[in-house]
Amino acid sequence: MNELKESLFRKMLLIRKTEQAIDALFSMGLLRGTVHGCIGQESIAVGLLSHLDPKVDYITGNHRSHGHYLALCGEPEGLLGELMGKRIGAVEGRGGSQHIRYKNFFTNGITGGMVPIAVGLAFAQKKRGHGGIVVAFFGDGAMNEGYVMEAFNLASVLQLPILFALENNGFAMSTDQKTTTAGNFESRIKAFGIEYHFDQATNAIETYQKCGQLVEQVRRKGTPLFAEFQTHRFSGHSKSDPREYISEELDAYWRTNDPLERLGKEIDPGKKSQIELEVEKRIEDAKIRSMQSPFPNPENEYEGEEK
Amino acid sequence: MNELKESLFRKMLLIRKTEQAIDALFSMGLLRGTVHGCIGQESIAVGLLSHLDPKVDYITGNHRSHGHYLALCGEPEGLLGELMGKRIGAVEGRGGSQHIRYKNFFTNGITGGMVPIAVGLAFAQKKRGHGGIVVAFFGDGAMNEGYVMEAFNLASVLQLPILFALENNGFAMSTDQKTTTAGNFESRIKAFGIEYHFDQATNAIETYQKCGQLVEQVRRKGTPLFAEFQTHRFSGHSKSDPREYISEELDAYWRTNDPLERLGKEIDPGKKSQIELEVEKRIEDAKIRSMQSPFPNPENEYEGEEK
Amino acid sequence: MARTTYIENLREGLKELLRTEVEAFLLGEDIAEPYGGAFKVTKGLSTEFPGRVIQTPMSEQGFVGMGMGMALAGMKPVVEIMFGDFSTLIVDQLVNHGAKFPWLYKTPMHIVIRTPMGGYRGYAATHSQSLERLFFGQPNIKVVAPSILQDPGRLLIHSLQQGLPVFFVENKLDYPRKMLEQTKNFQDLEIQRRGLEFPTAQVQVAGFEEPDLTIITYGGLVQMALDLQWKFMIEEEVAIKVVVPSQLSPLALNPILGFIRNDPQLLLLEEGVQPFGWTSELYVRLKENGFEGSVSRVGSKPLVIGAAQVLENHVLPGMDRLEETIRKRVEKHE
Amino acid sequence: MARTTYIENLREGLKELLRTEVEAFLLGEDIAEPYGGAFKVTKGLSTEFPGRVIQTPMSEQGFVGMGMGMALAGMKPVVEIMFGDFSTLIVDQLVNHGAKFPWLYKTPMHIVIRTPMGGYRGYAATHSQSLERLFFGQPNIKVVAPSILQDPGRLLIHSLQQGLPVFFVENKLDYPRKMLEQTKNFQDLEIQRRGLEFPTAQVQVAGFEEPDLTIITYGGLVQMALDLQWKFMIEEEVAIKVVVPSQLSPLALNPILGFIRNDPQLLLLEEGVQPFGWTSELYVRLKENGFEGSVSRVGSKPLVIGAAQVLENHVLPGMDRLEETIRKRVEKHE
Ligand SMILES: Cc1ncc(C[n+]2csc(CCOP(=O)(O)OP(=O)(O)O)c2C)c(N)n1
Ligand SMILES: Cc1ncc(C[n+]2csc(CCOP(=O)(O)OP(=O)(O)O)c2C)c(N)n1
Ligand SMILES: [Mg+2]
Ligand SMILES: [Mg+2]
Repeated sequence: MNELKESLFRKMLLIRKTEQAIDALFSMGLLRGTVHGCIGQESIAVGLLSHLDPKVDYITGNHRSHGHYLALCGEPEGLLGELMGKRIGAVEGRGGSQHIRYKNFFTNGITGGMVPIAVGLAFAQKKRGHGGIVVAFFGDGAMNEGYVMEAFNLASVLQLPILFALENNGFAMSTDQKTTTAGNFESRIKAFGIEYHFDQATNAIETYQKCGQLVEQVRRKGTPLFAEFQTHRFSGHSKSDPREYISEELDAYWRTNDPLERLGKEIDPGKKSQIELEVEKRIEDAKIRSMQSPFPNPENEYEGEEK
Repeated sequence: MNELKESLFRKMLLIRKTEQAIDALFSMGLLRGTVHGCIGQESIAVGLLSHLDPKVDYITGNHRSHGHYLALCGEPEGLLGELMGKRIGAVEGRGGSQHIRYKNFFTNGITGGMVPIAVGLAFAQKKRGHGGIVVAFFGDGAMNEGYVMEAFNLASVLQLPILFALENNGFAMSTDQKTTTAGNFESRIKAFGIEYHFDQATNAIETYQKCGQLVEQVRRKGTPLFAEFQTHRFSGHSKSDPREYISEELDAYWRTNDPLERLGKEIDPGKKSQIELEVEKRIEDAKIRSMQSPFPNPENEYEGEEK
Repeated sequence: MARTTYIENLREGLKELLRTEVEAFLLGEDIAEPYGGAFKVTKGLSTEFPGRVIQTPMSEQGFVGMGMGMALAGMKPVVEIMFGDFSTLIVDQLVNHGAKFPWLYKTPMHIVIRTPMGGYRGYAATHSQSLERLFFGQPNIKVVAPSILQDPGRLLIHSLQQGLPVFFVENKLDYPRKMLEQTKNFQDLEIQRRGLEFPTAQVQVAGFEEPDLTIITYGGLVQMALDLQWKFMIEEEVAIKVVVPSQLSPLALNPILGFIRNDPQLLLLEEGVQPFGWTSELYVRLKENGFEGSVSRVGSKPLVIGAAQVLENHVLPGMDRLEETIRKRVEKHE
Repeated sequence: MARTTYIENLREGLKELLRTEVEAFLLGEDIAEPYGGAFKVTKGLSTEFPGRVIQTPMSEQGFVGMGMGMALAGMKPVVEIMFGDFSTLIVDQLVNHGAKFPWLYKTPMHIVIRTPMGGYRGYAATHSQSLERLFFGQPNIKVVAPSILQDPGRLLIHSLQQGLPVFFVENKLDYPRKMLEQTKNFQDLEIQRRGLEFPTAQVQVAGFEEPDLTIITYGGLVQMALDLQWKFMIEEEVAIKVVVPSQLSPLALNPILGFIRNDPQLLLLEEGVQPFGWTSELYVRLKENGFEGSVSRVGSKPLVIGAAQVLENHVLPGMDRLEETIRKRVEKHE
């Protein structure tokens, strides 16, 4: 159990510290474009993806997928390098923050747009019958996109091995989910005949364990499941968002219930410091390697593309 | 009550006989394009629209809207003329079967596409506060279109005066609804926080009365309602569809439960024959007037359009 | 694929795909038995290939997205959109997803979206358009159009091997038509082709090889062009050459240039709305590449397509208007 | 609307609308306080005009359809699509609904869909495109683009009076820019305008009225064209004329022709992908209308827009490449 805690803590910390490093790089004017940080939501990416194998399973992410990426591959230079537009980046600077691939993990910038894609991936998994499943991550905002609802119906009708993972941080950008979302997610999902699960994602170990059961069930039965994770985003929606729409109370609740903080308290202090040091170092190292990495050569990157 | 029965019967019969006339005209090669007949579903159009005023209320239809049109205006030449591409047609031959307007009633050919439009119309009704409401007709196939689901959410969030009228004939074209539709409509609708009602549309009087209550409630409360009408389409999906996908049992059930036939039995036979005669004559007359009507002049119809 | 009609030829192509590609699937609305598709293209296939024909809910975005996911997993889906007019619903999945993946993720995407475009059948405003324009020029999307001159079946098979999404433009009027080689005029025609997977074809009437005018068109209007060619030959001894590319975008210019470089005058013809159409780009590319003859374009007027035949005729390109145009140009030139 | 910056000017137009049109409403994602829109265009408006700014769920098709319904009821909605790239999601409601209603139902549709297009900010593949092309040539849709030369606020107000859906193309880089008359170079420029509601503007440097080359462009690239104009004037005494239409489709050719008819050579410039773009149609129309000078086009390459600056620069038109092109053409011409 201690080992598990340390392992989860290490992965979550890597995500948070990398996000913080990214924020710092932005402030220094070293990054272009924009990013969507996932500080506060790390336990979901880690808790769920620790049960998957991106060589066998498919995973789709969204605009807020730094955590998913790091939970899967643990290589901050893939992310930092990508944001710097360097060859060391996950897709060699082609995609930036929102358009990333790592093995069978794919992200794109259209909110919810990857959910129908995930259904197609799940169709392939089912037909091939190699035991692989699909996990599709998305946020509460995406729940109101029609094509996402179409995807739920398709997955249910075709009975595909897919776990829909809703990271509900209560907001789509600045929009309070309650002001734009009629009814509730649980009944919407059940209305498509899909089994629904809920996790108040404040306890990383619990989240991890629940996810293990869900993944196992999808793998075993080959049919769709839906998991809603109630979470909180301490990051701004994107860089330079002052988060005016989030109340002090809400932040306070989640500060005391931050899964990373809570998990940290359960780890031997010496071990914890050691992990922190190692993670810091890993990121420092990644930063340097990213800075040293060359820019992609457009002629090469686009070779043969003008068909 | 007798008067009501006769009035409903007359309207329903006008629809059925007009649809039959259209089928005949097609067989004779006198019509181009295609049509989607509504034989079997007449009681819904009549039962619901008898409570509306197309000068005050808005109504949106779909590809299968001949019945809605006739229930509202009672003028078969508007329809026959339209199908013949004549000036006497509802929109002077511009739209044909699927693209019709009569006062505040609008149809278009994209399945479910008018449902978000209806939400916008309902927004206007609410803001203007003149007591008008909106009725949006659509079929079971449309229920799986994402934009239709988005429309449900919007109507509920904004609490708009709209009655969603689902004419569930069990099939989208040849597709058995059960094979493509996960869960059920009732729970889908309730999941958006919208009140749901059901009517097994076999008894025209009951349908009419239920509709009256629903319309009254939307008008009074100004909030959305959903009504599912279980019905049956004796017409082919479109002209020349042999309906191979519909079982003999299903047809048989609905033949004995055909609302028009049933209603006819409750009417004084003499009166019934008289209505039948009048309706036949009305349609004959409409046919002749439509044939005599000139074709539109393209120069006029498109004048000033090439902006 | 020497089946008599266009639709049979196309169906034969689908069958060959399903036979030879174990991971080819067909997706779409009402494509399984007993309906076999609104235009019957997939008739019989769900019985012949159990489990390979997926009849979908009415969720165009959803099932096209699903197709994209299958392709991303390395499968080979062929997705039918019942009417080309509904392509409006799938632009996001094509442009922002399928077309982005091959380069972003460095992975081929083998997927074809096939759909019938076109008017002349009185289906009116939302069932008669030629909307392939939505995908012209979009990076990493290929737009392909078969015709009675270019095996739809063969083109479809090639389309599924491109590694990027192909938008495959069929035509409603073409389905029942005979493939050109099955027609009675065929023996009097001289046909040449350039290009392998998506050939450009040239048709001339034997004995009339010095064209007075050359029509470049594609898809469903090929028939009209050939009718004009025949008519002018018979009635006025005017020689019309007809040139028909099958890859619309990216425009494959060289084969066209090869056929027409020395022709005196061109008529570029498309069914889509004329401004900002396929012929606009073709015109520019011809001029940029030094074509010096006169060039004119004919397409639909930028108007809503009316239901009544007189209205439809007013909007869509028709024999009458074309005859007049051609006559004027040929006279002027003489 | 003499506000200093483009965004202020635009916001002023929205305010005037909300003040003067009782049935004008704004719809879109995150457009209310405290966010005021992803690009802050609607900042403050939900407070100043309570009940008139409708912050929507993430349902682009749904709320654009809702806007169409409002317009059908005679209201005057202005709908924001957060990034122009998401226009892919609303093609059906625009093309198959809004654009069909005015003619089918004989009713004006007063509605504007406004959205920021364009790249150069490192937002990568799905947040950098110029997709106004989707609506070029579509019957009954007007495509309008303001610029630092053409009051976005005023154009917006006119757009809502057209009686047909207007797709209003803003540009991300333009928002913080000063309107041209607020810039220090302004006094040295000679500006002429033709056209009332959607004017075409011509900019020349005083004393350099005989153009060596004329750039025709629109929207966000106007700044680049003006920078080139200034640079060539200062560094090489080369006279560049810049001509900027604001109604992109249907193409309003006459005002353009009026400005450029006797110019020796034209460079047509757009940020969208070049093949099948705005400049393709413009090229053809100029030639069809007898323009005899040489014409060339520059646009984006038909490639996915990469995130890294070097990749983005490779795809989008940039100062360097343009300078080179212009230098070559001006030399050749001398
Ligand atoms: C189709 C589409 N609409 C709008 C956007 C702009 N956008 C990006 S993220 C976002 C909010 C998404 O909210 P949610 O799904 O809850 O995810 P979260 O950001 O909270 O993780 C918006 C509006 C987009 N990228 N795609
Ligand atoms: C977006 C769209 N997809 C497909 C079609 C083709 N189509 C027309 S009606 C129809 C079936 C509609 O079924 P349903 O909604 O149940 O209505 P019904 O025909 O049963 O009255 C289909 C597939 C269409 N018109 N629009
Ligand atoms: Mg959220
Ligand atoms: Mg139905």
